[in-house]
Amino acid sequence: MGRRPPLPLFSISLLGVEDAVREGIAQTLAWLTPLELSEDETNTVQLVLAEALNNVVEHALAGTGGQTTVEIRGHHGASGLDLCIVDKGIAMPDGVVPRLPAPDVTVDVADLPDGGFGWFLIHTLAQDVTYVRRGKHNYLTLRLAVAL
Amino acid sequence: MGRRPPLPLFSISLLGVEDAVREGIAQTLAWLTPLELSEDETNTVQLVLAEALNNVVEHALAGTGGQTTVEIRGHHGASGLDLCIVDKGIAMPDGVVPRLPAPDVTVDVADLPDGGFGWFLIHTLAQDVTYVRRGKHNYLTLRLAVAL
Amino acid sequence: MELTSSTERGVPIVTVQEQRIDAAAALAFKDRVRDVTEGGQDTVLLDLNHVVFIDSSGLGAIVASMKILSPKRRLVLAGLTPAVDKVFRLTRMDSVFGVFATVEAALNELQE
Amino acid sequence: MELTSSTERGVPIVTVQEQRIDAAAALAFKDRVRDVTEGGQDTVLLDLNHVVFIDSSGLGAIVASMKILSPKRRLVLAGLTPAVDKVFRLTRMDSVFGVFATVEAALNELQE
Ligand SMILES: Nc1ncnc2c1ncn2[C@@H]1O[C@H](COP(=O)(O)OP(=O)(O)O)[C@@H](O)[C@H]1O
Ligand SMILES: Nc1ncnc2c1ncn2[C@@H]1O[C@H](COP(=O)(O)OP(=O)(O)O)[C@@H](O)[C@H]1O
Repeated sequence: MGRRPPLPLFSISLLGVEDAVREGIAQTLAWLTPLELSEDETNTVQLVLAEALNNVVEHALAGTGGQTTVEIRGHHGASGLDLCIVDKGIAMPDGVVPRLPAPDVTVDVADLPDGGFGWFLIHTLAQDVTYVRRGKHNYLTLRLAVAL
Repeated sequence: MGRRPPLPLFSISLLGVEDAVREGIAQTLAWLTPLELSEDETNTVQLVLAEALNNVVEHALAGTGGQTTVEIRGHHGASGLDLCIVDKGIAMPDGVVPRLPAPDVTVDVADLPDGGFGWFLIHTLAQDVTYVRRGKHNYLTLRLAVAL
Repeated sequence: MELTSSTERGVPIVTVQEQRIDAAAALAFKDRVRDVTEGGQDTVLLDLNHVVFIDSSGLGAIVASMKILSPKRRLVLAGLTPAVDKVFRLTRMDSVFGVFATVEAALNELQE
Repeated sequence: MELTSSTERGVPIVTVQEQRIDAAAALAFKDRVRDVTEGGQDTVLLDLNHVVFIDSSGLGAIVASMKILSPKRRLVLAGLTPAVDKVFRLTRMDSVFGVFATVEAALNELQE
Protein backbone atom coordinates (compact mmCIF):
# COMPACT_ATOMS: atom_id res chain seq x y z
CA MET A 1 0.00 0.00 0.00
CA GLY A 2 1.40 3.39 -0.98
CA ARG A 3 1.65 6.21 1.52
CA ARG A 4 -1.71 7.83 1.17
CA PRO A 5 -3.22 10.25 3.63
CA PRO A 6 -5.23 8.18 6.09
CA LEU A 7 -8.96 7.88 5.60
CA PRO A 8 -11.04 8.09 8.75
CA LEU A 9 -13.85 5.64 9.29
CA PHE A 10 -16.44 7.70 7.46
CA SER A 11 -20.20 7.51 7.57
CA ILE A 12 -22.89 8.97 5.34
CA SER A 13 -26.58 9.03 6.05
CA LEU A 14 -29.19 9.10 3.32
CA LEU A 15 -32.94 8.90 3.14
CA GLY A 16 -34.08 5.37 2.32
CA VAL A 17 -35.55 6.25 -1.06
CA GLU A 18 -34.48 5.64 -4.62
CA ASP A 19 -33.82 9.31 -5.32
CA ALA A 20 -31.28 9.61 -2.50
CA VAL A 21 -28.98 6.86 -3.73
CA ARG A 22 -27.17 9.05 -6.26
CA GLU A 23 -26.29 11.64 -3.65
CA GLY A 24 -25.14 8.93 -1.23
CA ILE A 25 -22.77 7.57 -3.85
CA ALA A 26 -21.48 11.06 -4.62
CA GLN A 27 -20.77 11.71 -0.95
CA THR A 28 -18.97 8.39 -0.65
CA LEU A 29 -16.78 9.26 -3.62
CA ALA A 30 -15.99 12.62 -2.02
CA TRP A 31 -14.66 10.80 1.05
CA LEU A 32 -12.58 8.54 -1.18
CA THR A 33 -10.80 11.40 -2.98
CA PRO A 34 -7.53 10.89 -1.05
CA LEU A 35 -7.33 7.31 -2.35
CA GLU A 36 -6.91 8.57 -5.94
CA LEU A 37 -8.93 5.70 -7.36
CA SER A 38 -8.64 4.90 -11.07
CA GLU A 39 -11.70 5.41 -13.27
CA ASP A 40 -12.37 1.69 -13.23
CA GLU A 41 -12.04 1.51 -9.44
CA THR A 42 -14.38 4.48 -9.06
CA ASN A 43 -16.91 2.73 -11.27
CA THR A 44 -16.63 -0.44 -9.19
CA VAL A 45 -17.39 1.54 -6.04
CA GLN A 46 -20.34 3.28 -7.69
CA LEU A 47 -21.79 0.15 -9.18
CA VAL A 48 -21.53 -2.00 -6.07
CA LEU A 49 -22.97 0.78 -3.93
CA ALA A 50 -25.77 1.47 -6.37
CA GLU A 51 -26.80 -2.19 -6.51
CA ALA A 52 -26.62 -2.66 -2.76
CA LEU A 53 -28.46 0.58 -1.98
CA ASN A 54 -31.12 -0.03 -4.60
CA ASN A 55 -31.74 -3.43 -3.04
CA VAL A 56 -32.10 -1.90 0.40
CA VAL A 57 -34.50 0.75 -0.82
CA GLU A 58 -36.54 -1.60 -3.01
CA HIS A 59 -36.58 -4.69 -0.83
CA ALA A 60 -35.47 -4.15 2.79
CA LEU A 61 -37.26 -0.80 3.08
CA ALA A 62 -40.07 -1.52 0.62
CA GLY A 63 -43.16 0.44 1.55
CA THR A 64 -41.55 2.59 4.24
CA GLY A 65 -41.67 5.61 1.95
CA GLY A 66 -38.52 7.27 3.24
CA GLN A 67 -39.27 7.51 6.97
CA THR A 68 -36.03 5.71 7.63
CA THR A 69 -32.42 6.43 6.76
CA VAL A 70 -29.67 4.25 5.38
CA GLU A 71 -26.04 4.60 6.38
CA ILE A 72 -23.00 4.02 4.21
CA ARG A 73 -19.88 3.44 6.30
CA GLY A 74 -16.44 3.10 4.85
CA HIS A 75 -12.99 1.99 5.92
CA HIS A 76 -9.81 1.80 3.92
CA GLY A 77 -6.93 -0.40 4.95
CA ALA A 78 -4.34 -2.83 3.76
CA SER A 79 -7.01 -5.25 2.56
CA GLY A 80 -8.80 -2.66 0.44
CA LEU A 81 -11.96 -0.69 0.88
CA ASP A 82 -14.72 -1.99 3.13
CA LEU A 83 -18.13 -0.47 2.61
CA CYS A 84 -20.85 -1.30 5.07
CA ILE A 85 -24.48 -0.52 4.45
CA VAL A 86 -26.68 -0.27 7.50
CA ASP A 87 -30.46 -0.15 7.40
CA LYS A 88 -33.36 -0.74 9.74
CA GLY A 89 -35.41 -2.70 7.21
CA ILE A 90 -36.52 -6.31 7.01
CA ALA A 91 -33.84 -8.97 7.22
CA MET A 92 -32.36 -10.75 4.21
CA PRO A 93 -34.31 -13.83 3.16
CA ASP A 94 -33.03 -16.71 5.35
CA GLY A 95 -30.65 -14.27 7.03
CA VAL A 96 -27.96 -14.74 4.42
CA VAL A 97 -26.58 -12.84 1.45
CA PRO A 98 -28.52 -13.86 -1.66
CA ARG A 99 -26.22 -15.59 -4.12
CA LEU A 100 -28.20 -15.38 -7.30
CA PRO A 101 -26.65 -16.35 -10.64
CA ALA A 102 -26.83 -14.01 -13.60
CA PRO A 103 -30.13 -14.39 -15.43
CA ASP A 104 -29.86 -16.22 -18.74
CA VAL A 105 -29.65 -13.87 -21.74
CA THR A 106 -29.56 -16.54 -24.44
CA VAL A 107 -33.33 -16.33 -24.86
CA ASP A 108 -35.81 -14.70 -27.21
CA VAL A 109 -35.98 -10.92 -26.99
CA ALA A 110 -39.46 -11.12 -25.50
CA ASP A 111 -38.08 -13.23 -22.64
CA LEU A 112 -34.98 -11.15 -21.91
CA PRO A 113 -34.53 -10.33 -18.21
CA ASP A 114 -34.84 -6.61 -17.41
CA GLY A 115 -33.85 -7.12 -13.78
CA GLY A 116 -32.27 -9.59 -11.40
CA PHE A 117 -28.64 -8.64 -12.10
CA GLY A 118 -28.09 -6.79 -8.83
CA TRP A 119 -26.58 -9.50 -6.64
CA PHE A 120 -24.74 -11.00 -9.54
CA LEU A 121 -22.92 -7.69 -10.12
CA ILE A 122 -22.21 -7.27 -6.41
CA HIS A 123 -20.67 -10.73 -6.10
CA THR A 124 -18.72 -10.27 -9.32
CA LEU A 125 -17.20 -6.94 -8.34
CA ALA A 126 -16.70 -7.37 -4.58
CA GLN A 127 -13.99 -9.53 -3.07
CA ASP A 128 -16.11 -10.51 -0.18
CA VAL A 129 -19.72 -9.91 0.79
CA THR A 130 -20.89 -10.53 4.33
CA TYR A 131 -24.18 -9.93 6.03
CA VAL A 132 -25.20 -9.84 9.66
CA ARG A 133 -28.38 -8.82 11.38
CA ARG A 134 -27.95 -7.26 14.85
CA GLY A 135 -30.94 -6.04 16.75
CA LYS A 136 -33.19 -4.31 14.25
CA HIS A 137 -30.39 -3.51 11.82
CA ASN A 138 -29.01 -5.11 8.68
CA TYR A 139 -25.27 -4.79 8.08
CA LEU A 140 -24.05 -5.65 4.61
CA THR A 141 -20.28 -5.42 4.21
CA LEU A 142 -18.70 -5.22 0.79
CA ARG A 143 -14.94 -5.60 0.53
CA LEU A 144 -13.55 -4.06 -2.63
CA ALA A 145 -10.05 -4.66 -3.90
CA VAL A 146 -9.42 -1.02 -4.74
CA ALA A 147 -6.68 1.36 -3.56
CA LEU A 148 -4.54 -1.59 -2.55
CA MET B 1 -6.16 -14.03 10.59
CA GLY B 2 -8.25 -16.91 11.84
CA ARG B 3 -11.73 -17.56 10.50
CA ARG B 4 -13.80 -15.43 12.79
CA PRO B 5 -17.37 -14.36 12.11
CA PRO B 6 -17.15 -11.05 10.30
CA LEU B 7 -17.55 -7.85 12.25
CA PRO B 8 -19.62 -5.16 10.58
CA LEU B 9 -18.42 -1.59 10.59
CA PHE B 10 -20.04 -0.73 13.90
CA SER B 11 -20.83 2.62 15.42
CA ILE B 12 -21.77 3.69 18.92
CA SER B 13 -23.02 7.08 19.96
CA LEU B 14 -22.52 8.48 23.44
CA LEU B 15 -23.18 11.75 25.16
CA GLY B 16 -20.04 13.88 25.29
CA VAL B 17 -19.68 13.76 29.06
CA GLU B 18 -17.32 11.98 31.42
CA ASP B 19 -20.03 9.76 32.84
CA ALA B 20 -20.94 8.31 29.43
CA VAL B 21 -17.44 7.02 28.64
CA ARG B 22 -17.78 3.83 30.64
CA GLU B 23 -20.97 2.83 28.83
CA GLY B 24 -19.40 3.66 25.45
CA ILE B 25 -16.50 1.34 26.22
CA ALA B 26 -18.87 -1.41 27.37
CA GLN B 27 -20.86 -1.14 24.14
CA THR B 28 -17.69 -1.30 22.09
CA LEU B 29 -16.60 -4.44 23.91
CA ALA B 30 -20.01 -5.96 23.23
CA TRP B 31 -19.46 -5.45 19.49
CA LEU B 32 -16.03 -7.04 19.78
CA THR B 33 -17.28 -10.26 21.40
CA PRO B 34 -16.90 -12.31 18.18
CA LEU B 35 -13.18 -11.44 18.10
CA GLU B 36 -12.59 -13.39 21.32
CA LEU B 37 -9.96 -10.95 22.55
CA SER B 38 -7.59 -12.02 25.30
CA GLU B 39 -7.80 -10.25 28.65
CA ASP B 40 -4.76 -8.17 27.79
CA GLU B 41 -6.18 -7.23 24.39
CA THR B 42 -9.47 -6.29 26.01
CA ASN B 43 -7.63 -4.08 28.45
CA THR B 44 -5.73 -2.42 25.61
CA VAL B 45 -9.01 -1.59 23.86
CA GLN B 46 -10.51 -0.24 27.08
CA LEU B 47 -7.50 1.80 28.03
CA VAL B 48 -6.93 3.40 24.63
CA LEU B 49 -10.63 4.19 24.30
CA ALA B 50 -10.83 5.59 27.80
CA GLU B 51 -7.87 7.89 27.25
CA ALA B 52 -9.06 9.08 23.86
CA LEU B 53 -12.65 9.60 24.99
CA ASN B 54 -11.62 11.34 28.19
CA ASN B 55 -9.51 13.72 26.11
CA VAL B 56 -12.44 14.47 23.82
CA VAL B 57 -14.78 15.11 26.72
CA GLU B 58 -12.27 17.15 28.75
CA HIS B 59 -10.57 19.08 25.97
CA ALA B 60 -12.35 19.00 22.59
CA LEU B 61 -15.81 19.33 24.15
CA ALA B 62 -14.79 21.29 27.25
CA GLY B 63 -17.64 23.47 28.41
CA THR B 64 -20.28 22.02 26.10
CA GLY B 65 -21.88 20.19 29.01
CA GLY B 66 -23.16 17.21 27.04
CA GLN B 67 -25.18 18.93 24.31
CA THR B 68 -23.15 17.04 21.76
CA THR B 69 -22.52 13.38 21.12
CA VAL B 70 -19.35 11.45 20.41
CA GLU B 71 -19.22 8.47 18.09
CA ILE B 72 -17.02 5.42 18.41
CA ARG B 73 -16.68 3.60 15.09
CA GLY B 74 -14.90 0.29 14.70
CA HIS B 75 -13.59 -1.92 11.94
CA HIS B 76 -11.76 -5.20 12.19
CA GLY B 77 -9.62 -6.50 9.38
CA ALA B 78 -6.35 -8.11 8.49
CA SER B 79 -4.38 -5.21 9.97
CA GLY B 80 -6.13 -5.36 13.32
CA LEU B 81 -8.79 -3.27 14.94
CA ASP B 82 -9.33 0.31 13.85
CA LEU B 83 -11.25 2.49 16.26
CA CYS B 84 -12.27 5.93 15.11
CA ILE B 85 -13.55 8.58 17.46
CA VAL B 86 -15.64 11.31 15.93
CA ASP B 87 -16.61 14.50 17.71
CA LYS B 88 -17.84 17.96 16.82
CA GLY B 89 -15.55 19.73 19.25
CA ILE B 90 -12.60 22.07 18.83
CA ALA B 91 -9.75 20.88 16.64
CA MET B 92 -6.51 19.41 18.00
CA PRO B 93 -3.85 21.99 18.81
CA ASP B 94 -2.01 22.71 15.50
CA GLY B 95 -4.30 20.18 13.79
CA VAL B 96 -2.09 17.25 14.67
CA VAL B 97 -2.08 14.38 17.16
CA PRO B 98 -0.31 15.52 20.33
CA ARG B 99 2.84 13.47 20.85
CA LEU B 100 3.56 14.10 24.48
CA PRO B 101 6.25 12.15 26.34
CA ALA B 102 5.48 10.46 29.63
CA PRO B 103 5.79 12.93 32.52
CA ASP B 104 8.91 12.43 34.65
CA VAL B 105 8.22 10.40 37.78
CA THR B 106 11.74 10.57 39.23
CA VAL B 107 10.85 13.61 41.29
CA ASP B 108 9.86 14.39 44.89
CA VAL B 109 6.45 13.10 45.92
CA ALA B 110 5.13 16.65 46.11
CA ASP B 111 6.04 17.17 42.45
CA LEU B 112 4.67 13.87 41.11
CA PRO B 113 2.43 14.29 38.06
CA ASP B 114 -1.20 13.30 38.63
CA GLY B 115 -2.12 13.75 34.97
CA GLY B 116 -0.65 14.08 31.51
CA PHE B 117 -0.28 10.36 30.80
CA GLY B 118 -3.17 10.15 28.38
CA TRP B 119 -1.42 10.59 25.03
CA PHE B 120 1.61 8.67 26.21
CA LEU B 121 -0.56 5.63 26.92
CA ILE B 122 -2.39 5.98 23.60
CA HIS B 123 0.84 6.11 21.61
CA THR B 124 2.33 3.26 23.61
CA LEU B 125 -0.61 0.92 23.12
CA ALA B 126 -1.77 1.82 19.60
CA GLN B 127 0.11 0.78 16.46
CA ASP B 128 -0.83 3.89 14.66
CA VAL B 129 -2.65 7.06 15.60
CA THR B 130 -3.96 9.41 12.94
CA TYR B 131 -6.03 12.55 13.11
CA VAL B 132 -7.93 14.51 10.52
CA ARG B 133 -10.36 17.37 10.77
CA ARG B 134 -13.12 17.42 8.15
CA GLY B 135 -15.74 20.12 8.22
CA LYS B 136 -16.68 20.61 11.86
CA HIS B 137 -15.64 17.12 12.93
CA ASN B 138 -12.54 15.61 14.48
CA TYR B 139 -11.64 12.06 13.43
CA LEU B 140 -9.09 10.29 15.57
CA THR B 141 -8.19 6.82 14.32
CA LEU B 142 -6.48 4.33 16.59
CA ARG B 143 -5.14 1.15 15.03
CA LEU B 144 -4.72 -1.63 17.57
CA ALA B 145 -2.78 -4.81 16.93
CA VAL B 146 -5.40 -7.06 18.48
CA ALA B 147 -7.33 -10.01 17.02
CA LEU B 148 -4.71 -10.39 14.31
CA MET C 1 -34.32 12.32 -18.21
CA GLU C 2 -33.25 14.33 -21.24
CA LEU C 3 -33.24 12.43 -24.54
CA THR C 4 -32.95 13.98 -27.99
CA SER C 5 -33.90 12.33 -31.23
CA SER C 6 -32.62 12.98 -34.73
CA THR C 7 -32.27 11.21 -38.03
CA GLU C 8 -28.98 10.76 -39.83
CA ARG C 9 -28.63 9.06 -43.20
CA GLY C 10 -32.16 7.77 -42.69
CA VAL C 11 -31.39 6.19 -39.32
CA PRO C 12 -33.35 7.35 -36.26
CA ILE C 13 -30.91 8.20 -33.48
CA VAL C 14 -31.83 8.64 -29.83
CA THR C 15 -29.14 10.42 -27.85
CA VAL C 16 -29.14 10.24 -24.05
CA GLN C 17 -28.26 13.71 -22.76
CA GLU C 18 -27.62 12.57 -19.21
CA GLN C 19 -24.59 11.20 -17.44
CA ARG C 20 -26.39 8.49 -15.53
CA ILE C 21 -29.02 5.88 -16.21
CA ASP C 22 -29.61 4.56 -12.72
CA ALA C 23 -32.57 3.34 -10.70
CA ALA C 24 -33.87 6.87 -10.21
CA ALA C 25 -33.75 7.51 -13.97
CA ALA C 26 -34.78 4.10 -15.30
CA LEU C 27 -38.53 4.59 -15.52
CA ALA C 28 -38.29 8.02 -17.13
CA PHE C 29 -35.72 6.68 -19.57
CA LYS C 30 -38.02 3.87 -20.71
CA ASP C 31 -40.96 6.26 -21.09
CA ARG C 32 -38.93 8.80 -23.03
CA VAL C 33 -37.51 6.21 -25.42
CA ARG C 34 -41.01 4.98 -26.06
CA ASP C 35 -42.22 8.54 -26.73
CA VAL C 36 -39.46 9.56 -29.12
CA THR C 37 -39.54 6.30 -31.11
CA GLU C 38 -43.32 6.08 -31.40
CA GLY C 39 -44.67 5.36 -34.87
CA GLY C 40 -41.37 4.66 -36.67
CA GLN C 41 -40.37 1.52 -38.54
CA ASP C 42 -36.59 1.38 -38.66
CA THR C 43 -33.87 0.17 -36.39
CA VAL C 44 -33.22 2.72 -33.61
CA LEU C 45 -29.66 3.71 -32.75
CA LEU C 46 -29.24 4.58 -29.06
CA ASP C 47 -26.27 6.89 -28.61
CA LEU C 48 -24.88 6.46 -25.09
CA ASN C 49 -21.71 8.52 -25.43
CA HIS C 50 -22.72 11.02 -22.72
CA VAL C 51 -23.53 8.27 -20.23
CA VAL C 52 -20.71 7.64 -17.77
CA PHE C 53 -22.60 5.43 -15.31
CA ILE C 54 -25.24 2.76 -15.56
CA ASP C 55 -26.48 0.31 -12.94
CA SER C 56 -28.53 -2.85 -13.38
CA SER C 57 -31.76 -0.83 -13.27
CA GLY C 58 -30.49 1.34 -16.12
CA LEU C 59 -29.47 -1.76 -18.01
CA GLY C 60 -32.94 -3.17 -17.37
CA ALA C 61 -34.51 -0.01 -18.76
CA ILE C 62 -32.52 -0.33 -21.99
CA VAL C 63 -33.50 -3.99 -22.29
CA ALA C 64 -37.12 -3.07 -21.62
CA SER C 65 -36.93 -0.43 -24.38
CA MET C 66 -35.66 -3.02 -26.79
CA LYS C 67 -38.51 -5.33 -25.84
CA ILE C 68 -41.05 -2.55 -26.40
CA LEU C 69 -39.68 -1.91 -29.92
CA SER C 70 -39.56 -5.60 -30.81
CA PRO C 71 -40.50 -7.62 -32.68
CA LYS C 72 -40.90 -4.99 -35.43
CA ARG C 73 -37.84 -2.86 -34.74
CA ARG C 74 -34.32 -3.39 -33.46
CA LEU C 75 -32.44 -1.29 -30.91
CA VAL C 76 -28.70 -0.97 -31.41
CA LEU C 77 -26.18 0.86 -29.25
CA ALA C 78 -23.26 3.15 -29.92
CA GLY C 79 -20.76 5.16 -27.91
CA LEU C 80 -20.51 3.01 -24.80
CA THR C 81 -18.10 4.56 -22.33
CA PRO C 82 -15.91 2.13 -20.34
CA ALA C 83 -18.22 1.96 -17.31
CA VAL C 84 -21.29 1.31 -19.46
CA ASP C 85 -19.45 -1.20 -21.62
CA LYS C 86 -18.40 -3.09 -18.49
CA VAL C 87 -21.98 -3.60 -17.29
CA PHE C 88 -23.00 -4.89 -20.71
CA ARG C 89 -20.07 -7.30 -20.81
CA LEU C 90 -20.45 -8.57 -17.23
CA THR C 91 -24.13 -9.36 -17.79
CA ARG C 92 -23.46 -10.66 -21.35
CA MET C 93 -26.00 -8.18 -22.68
CA ASP C 94 -23.33 -7.13 -25.18
CA SER C 95 -24.19 -10.35 -27.01
CA VAL C 96 -27.86 -9.41 -27.17
CA PHE C 97 -27.56 -5.92 -28.62
CA GLY C 98 -25.77 -4.74 -31.72
CA VAL C 99 -23.02 -2.66 -30.10
CA PHE C 100 -20.99 -0.16 -32.13
CA ALA C 101 -17.97 1.79 -31.00
CA THR C 102 -19.27 5.06 -32.47
CA VAL C 103 -22.39 6.50 -34.05
CA GLU C 104 -20.39 6.78 -37.29
CA ALA C 105 -19.56 3.06 -37.25
CA ALA C 106 -23.19 2.21 -36.54
CA LEU C 107 -24.46 4.44 -39.38
CA ASN C 108 -22.04 2.82 -41.83
CA GLU C 109 -23.53 -0.53 -40.92
CA LEU C 110 -27.18 0.48 -40.71
CA GLN C 111 -27.69 2.81 -43.69
CA GLU C 112 -28.96 1.52 -47.04
CA MET D 1 -17.06 5.06 44.92
CA GLU D 2 -17.22 2.43 47.63
CA LEU D 3 -14.12 2.18 49.84
CA THR D 4 -13.88 0.27 53.08
CA SER D 5 -11.27 0.78 55.76
CA SER D 6 -9.99 -1.64 58.36
CA THR D 7 -6.91 -2.22 60.49
CA GLU D 8 -4.95 -5.44 60.43
CA ARG D 9 -1.90 -6.07 62.62
CA GLY D 10 -1.88 -2.35 63.29
CA VAL D 11 -1.81 -1.38 59.63
CA PRO D 12 -4.64 0.79 58.23
CA ILE D 13 -6.00 -0.83 55.08
CA VAL D 14 -8.21 0.90 52.51
CA THR D 15 -9.95 -1.55 50.20
CA VAL D 16 -11.47 -0.34 46.96
CA GLN D 17 -14.80 -2.10 46.53
CA GLU D 18 -15.24 -1.12 42.90
CA GLN D 19 -14.11 -2.66 39.65
CA ARG D 20 -13.04 0.55 37.97
CA ILE D 21 -11.11 3.66 38.90
CA ASP D 22 -11.67 5.77 35.81
CA ALA D 23 -12.22 9.43 35.03
CA ALA D 24 -15.82 9.28 36.26
CA ALA D 25 -14.67 7.79 39.59
CA ALA D 26 -11.38 9.63 40.12
CA LEU D 27 -12.62 12.61 42.11
CA ALA D 28 -14.83 10.54 44.41
CA PHE D 29 -11.98 8.11 44.95
CA LYS D 30 -9.61 10.87 46.06
CA ASP D 31 -12.21 12.35 48.41
CA ARG D 32 -13.08 8.99 49.93
CA VAL D 33 -9.43 8.08 50.55
CA ARG D 34 -8.93 11.41 52.24
CA ASP D 35 -12.00 10.83 54.43
CA VAL D 36 -11.16 7.32 55.57
CA THR D 37 -7.49 8.08 56.31
CA GLU D 38 -8.09 11.35 58.11
CA GLY D 39 -6.27 11.75 61.44
CA GLY D 40 -4.08 8.67 61.27
CA GLN D 41 -0.30 8.48 61.43
CA ASP D 42 0.80 5.24 59.85
CA THR D 43 1.50 4.05 56.35
CA VAL D 44 -1.75 3.31 54.50
CA LEU D 45 -2.13 0.11 52.54
CA LEU D 46 -4.41 0.49 49.49
CA ASP D 47 -5.87 -2.85 48.50
CA LEU D 48 -6.71 -2.83 44.79
CA ASN D 49 -7.55 -6.48 44.34
CA HIS D 50 -11.16 -5.79 43.25
CA VAL D 51 -10.08 -3.24 40.64
CA VAL D 52 -9.93 -4.69 37.13
CA PHE D 53 -9.57 -1.44 35.20
CA ILE D 54 -7.81 1.82 35.75
CA ASP D 55 -7.14 4.68 33.33
CA SER D 56 -4.71 7.57 33.64
CA SER D 57 -7.29 9.60 35.56
CA GLY D 58 -7.60 6.78 38.08
CA LEU D 59 -3.83 6.57 38.29
CA GLY D 60 -3.74 10.32 38.83
CA ALA D 61 -6.23 9.99 41.67
CA ILE D 62 -4.07 7.40 43.42
CA VAL D 63 -1.02 9.64 42.98
CA ALA D 64 -2.99 12.60 44.29
CA SER D 65 -4.01 10.54 47.35
CA MET D 66 -0.38 9.76 48.06
CA LYS D 67 0.48 13.44 47.79
CA ILE D 68 -2.30 14.35 50.23
CA LEU D 69 -0.94 11.83 52.78
CA SER D 70 2.67 12.94 52.36
CA PRO D 71 5.03 13.98 53.75
CA LYS D 72 3.85 12.45 57.04
CA ARG D 73 2.41 9.19 55.75
CA ARG D 74 3.20 6.73 52.98
CA LEU D 75 0.71 5.04 50.65
CA VAL D 76 1.58 1.51 49.54
CA LEU D 77 -0.35 -0.72 47.16
CA ALA D 78 -1.34 -4.36 47.15
CA GLY D 79 -3.34 -6.74 44.98
CA LEU D 80 -2.79 -5.15 41.58
CA THR D 81 -4.66 -7.11 38.92
CA PRO D 82 -2.89 -7.44 35.54
CA ALA D 83 -4.63 -4.44 33.91
CA VAL D 84 -3.86 -2.19 36.87
CA ASP D 85 -0.31 -3.44 37.11
CA LYS D 86 0.22 -2.67 33.43
CA VAL D 87 -0.74 1.00 33.82
CA PHE D 88 1.63 1.37 36.77
CA ARG D 89 4.46 -0.25 34.83
CA LEU D 90 3.91 1.69 31.58
CA THR D 91 3.94 5.01 33.43
CA ARG D 92 6.79 3.88 35.74
CA MET D 93 4.60 4.68 38.74
CA ASP D 94 5.45 1.19 40.02
CA SER D 95 8.84 2.68 40.95
CA VAL D 96 7.21 5.43 42.99
CA PHE D 97 4.91 3.35 45.16
CA GLY D 98 5.67 0.41 47.36
CA VAL D 99 3.85 -2.32 45.44
CA PHE D 100 3.06 -5.69 47.04
CA ALA D 101 1.60 -8.73 45.35
CA THR D 102 -0.89 -9.35 48.18
CA VAL D 103 -2.20 -7.70 51.33
CA GLU D 104 -0.52 -10.51 53.28
CA ALA D 105 2.89 -9.73 51.76
CA ALA D 106 2.42 -6.04 52.50
CA LEU D 107 1.46 -6.72 56.13
CA ASN D 108 4.50 -8.90 56.66
CA GLU D 109 6.64 -6.03 55.51
CA LEU D 110 4.78 -3.19 57.28
CA GLN D 111 3.92 -4.60 60.72
CA GLU D 112 6.26 -4.28 63.77
N1 LIG E 1 -31.56 -5.92 0.90
C1 LIG E 1 -32.44 -6.91 0.66
N2 LIG E 1 -33.32 -7.28 1.60
C2 LIG E 1 -34.21 -8.25 1.36
N3 LIG E 1 -34.31 -8.94 0.19
C3 LIG E 1 -33.48 -8.64 -0.79
C4 LIG E 1 -32.51 -7.62 -0.61
N4 LIG E 1 -31.81 -7.53 -1.75
C5 LIG E 1 -32.31 -8.43 -2.59
N5 LIG E 1 -33.33 -9.12 -2.04
C6 LIG E 1 -34.07 -10.20 -2.73
O1 LIG E 1 -33.23 -10.76 -3.75
C7 LIG E 1 -33.84 -10.67 -5.05
C8 LIG E 1 -32.83 -10.46 -6.18
O2 LIG E 1 -32.11 -9.26 -6.03
P1 LIG E 1 -31.24 -8.63 -7.22
O3 LIG E 1 -30.25 -9.64 -7.75
O4 LIG E 1 -30.66 -7.34 -6.75
O5 LIG E 1 -32.31 -8.38 -8.36
P2 LIG E 1 -33.22 -7.10 -8.59
O6 LIG E 1 -32.37 -6.24 -9.48
O7 LIG E 1 -34.41 -7.66 -9.25
O8 LIG E 1 -33.48 -6.47 -7.26
C9 LIG E 1 -34.84 -9.54 -4.90
O9 LIG E 1 -35.89 -9.64 -5.83
C10 LIG E 1 -35.30 -9.70 -3.44
O10 LIG E 1 -36.30 -10.68 -3.34
N1 LIG F 1 -9.03 15.81 21.95
C1 LIG F 1 -8.28 16.90 22.25
N2 LIG F 1 -8.61 18.07 21.70
C2 LIG F 1 -7.87 19.16 22.01
N3 LIG F 1 -6.80 19.17 22.83
C3 LIG F 1 -6.42 18.02 23.39
C4 LIG F 1 -7.13 16.83 23.13
N4 LIG F 1 -6.53 15.84 23.77
C5 LIG F 1 -5.49 16.38 24.44
N5 LIG F 1 -5.40 17.70 24.23
C6 LIG F 1 -4.35 18.56 24.81
O1 LIG F 1 -3.22 17.71 25.13
C7 LIG F 1 -2.89 17.84 26.53
C8 LIG F 1 -2.33 16.53 27.09
O2 LIG F 1 -3.25 15.48 27.02
P1 LIG F 1 -3.05 14.14 27.84
O3 LIG F 1 -1.71 13.52 27.52
O4 LIG F 1 -4.23 13.24 27.56
O5 LIG F 1 -3.04 14.59 29.32
P2 LIG F 1 -4.26 14.78 30.31
O6 LIG F 1 -4.40 13.44 30.96
O7 LIG F 1 -3.78 15.85 31.24
O8 LIG F 1 -5.44 15.17 29.48
C9 LIG F 1 -4.17 18.29 27.18
O9 LIG F 1 -3.94 18.95 28.39
C10 LIG F 1 -4.78 19.19 26.11
O10 LIG F 1 -4.25 20.48 26.16
